[in-house]
Amino acid sequence: MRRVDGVHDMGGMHGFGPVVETGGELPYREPWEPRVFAIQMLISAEGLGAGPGGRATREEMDPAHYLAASYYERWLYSAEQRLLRRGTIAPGDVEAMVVRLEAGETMPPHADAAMAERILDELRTAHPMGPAPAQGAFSPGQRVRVRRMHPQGHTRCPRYVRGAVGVVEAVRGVDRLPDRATYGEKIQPEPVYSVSFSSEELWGAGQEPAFTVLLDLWASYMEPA
Amino acid sequence: MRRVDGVHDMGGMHGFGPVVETGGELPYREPWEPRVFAIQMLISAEGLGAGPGGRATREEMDPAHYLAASYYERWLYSAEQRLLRRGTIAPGDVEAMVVRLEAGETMPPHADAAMAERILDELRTAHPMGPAPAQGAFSPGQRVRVRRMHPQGHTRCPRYVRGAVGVVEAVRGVDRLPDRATYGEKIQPEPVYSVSFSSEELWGAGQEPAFTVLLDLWASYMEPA
Amino acid sequence: MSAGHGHHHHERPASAVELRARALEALLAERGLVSTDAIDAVVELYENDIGPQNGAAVVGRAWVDDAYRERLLADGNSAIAELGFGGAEADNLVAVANTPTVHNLIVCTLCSCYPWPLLGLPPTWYKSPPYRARAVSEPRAVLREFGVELGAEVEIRVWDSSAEVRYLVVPMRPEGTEGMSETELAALVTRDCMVGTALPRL
Amino acid sequence: MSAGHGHHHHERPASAVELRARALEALLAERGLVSTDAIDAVVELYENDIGPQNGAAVVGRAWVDDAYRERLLADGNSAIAELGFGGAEADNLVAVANTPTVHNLIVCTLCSCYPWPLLGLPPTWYKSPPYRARAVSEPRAVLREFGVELGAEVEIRVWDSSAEVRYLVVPMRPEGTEGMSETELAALVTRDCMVGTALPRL
Repeated sequence: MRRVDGVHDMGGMHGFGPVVETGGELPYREPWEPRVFAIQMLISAEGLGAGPGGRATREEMDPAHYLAASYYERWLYSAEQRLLRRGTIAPGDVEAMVVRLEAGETMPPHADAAMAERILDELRTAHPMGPAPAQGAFSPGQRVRVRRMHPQGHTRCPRYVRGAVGVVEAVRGVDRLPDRATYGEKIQPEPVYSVSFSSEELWGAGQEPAFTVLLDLWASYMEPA
Repeated sequence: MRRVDGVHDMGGMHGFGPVVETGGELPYREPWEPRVFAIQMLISAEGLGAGPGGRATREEMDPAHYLAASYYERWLYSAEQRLLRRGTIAPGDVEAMVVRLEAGETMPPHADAAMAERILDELRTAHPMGPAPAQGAFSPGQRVRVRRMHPQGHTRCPRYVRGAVGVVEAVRGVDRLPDRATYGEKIQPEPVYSVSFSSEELWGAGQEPAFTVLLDLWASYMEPA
Repeated sequence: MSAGHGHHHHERPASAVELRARALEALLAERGLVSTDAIDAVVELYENDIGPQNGAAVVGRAWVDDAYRERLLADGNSAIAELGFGGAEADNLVAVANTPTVHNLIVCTLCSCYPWPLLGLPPTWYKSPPYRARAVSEPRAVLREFGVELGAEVEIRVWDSSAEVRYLVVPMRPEGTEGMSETELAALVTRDCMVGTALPRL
Repeated sequence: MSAGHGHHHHERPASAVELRARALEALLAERGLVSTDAIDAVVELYENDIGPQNGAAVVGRAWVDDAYRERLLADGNSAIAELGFGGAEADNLVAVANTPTVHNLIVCTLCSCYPWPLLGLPPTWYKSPPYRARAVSEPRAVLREFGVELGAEVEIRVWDSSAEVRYLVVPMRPEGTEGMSETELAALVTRDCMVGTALPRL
């Protein structure tokens, strides 16, 4: 299931309705939601999961499920999948616990202050990209075309910019290409560029005055225009 | 809701799983399904609906609903919407009849042999495009680029070919541009071309040997390459 | 045969969408807007009169009659009309012929367009997201699911039915069929052969 | 404060997904794999310690201290570290300044990337399909929904957070705030101002 040019790639899609809706200003509405967020963070930090990370795992969801699920429902999905892949939990374990909870069983909390310290330390630590190289594939001011491509797995190159011509505005640093690094491949970092596109190049002349869209794109995604 | 660069535009999308599945070889599985198909045909033929046709109406479905719904469930949706738009039925009418049917009420059939004749005649009649003009915007053998665009409604130009360069193989005839004709605009027909694209142009070098994809595209969708 | 009129007795309870479909039919019938026999007529048309047997007759004829084959490839509408076929969703029929170096495959990525007068209503897989998404981006993987493996020398041509043209694949006549009649030949031509997801077999 | 441990008493029954979430937590706690207090600590971190007040402090400082503003725009990570901020999801912070002719808007079309250490966890609308789909294709229509109307002379620059860079919008200091303190100014800077979907108001 490393095939994720999926519905998560939403730039420019129609039909989803208004942005501003009642309650939408809150980060979450239910107490379980930030707890699922925390569990996903802990799965990564404590090495309890396996396979691609939470994000790539969520992108592998069935498209109808992805769209129907709430945001933290997707996180719950990825948490479970990553635990299952590593064998930390087995199929049926969650369902069995649901039954116990529904039967009224009360589960004692598990305290581990050191684990709490570790995750707080981790969340307070930045992991910056490596510094920009003196000489990279592209230079600020250069025109580039995003490759027309059809990645067979996780990618950070959205469909709506593929084939479009933009201008390099800055070099952000170097980073490993997610299309391969996500799956554990040992690869060298490559430059990441800030690239600007005119709305007319992306979408044609539209109903709004022209605007600019900027993305951070790995060198592999582009060719000279 | 004339905004339909939506999930129905599936060419190249990932994550939907296998094509071949048990039962998939049947046109339908439930007796109600072809009846909904027939009702949709009759709504059009008898002028019982209003607004864009069934296809454009289905494209306006909420994306999560579109993906979750079965094929003829989408047709049921478009049938209801078109009837509601014209006022042939009112909101709540279908729900009220559901209640009556669930209460065991038996509804007598309505016979109208002339209507049956009319729809059979209609389904047996072809409405070909107008003949190809002697001189059109493009000619067979010519290289063309599909415009990068972002239609605000129904279109027959799928996202996966926008921006791509292809070759005109044939002129199919003339037809009104669906992007406007669907909404009742009175426009002149324009040429429709068969255009071929290499898989490498569309998707980049892939895991399969190169292949060819051909679409029938209205002149408005293209510019000389 | 009218849903919504109490004629259906399922083992399982009706789903919400089935109930709703039956209610819509009952509502339109009660108001005299849609006739039950017109619905029956449409359903029976595509169940009994119109189906892949029509397309197979066209292909059978093309296999035994080179002049017909030429007319079919040059002007699909006229050629199928010779056999009495045509109508809605074959308004502009284009027949595309497989050869030793070309294999044709039909899809409709945006919808489910399909040559009803020759093939009837499309199978579920043709209308479903996996086929619509994958036929244009990985046709060999799709064909493999159908058990069709083509040599690397074969150019696959995928026809996305984006406008009002509808396509019919004319498969290659299998070897070993030299003595067969047109009717016998037509019996080898399955629906999937004419979409391009199968090859005719003896 | 642990879900899955019987501390929650809702008026309404728990949904299937809530039950499942509580079951997963209970399962991992029972096995000693994930500690309840670590979960509590993460939740409380983003509810109490980390939120838009951090970003607002950065913007407030930039409004009163031109040298800080220059450092912020030149090297976001170092500048926010001066105020004690930084961490996961601000690994590479880039601050972008609004001007009379430029308005910046932040989105993540592929996911929900967002500068947690400065703004906390993102609002639901930021993570939802409508915003992810429309911000890059019709930003003025989106801004209008938020009550923001910009003149045609303003270039909108939409930053799609496609890589590991995270963005902070530095809005323009409103007129009439000349006598205000850094703290008073920071209080004008809402979360949405720093995403680009609002403008600071007196």
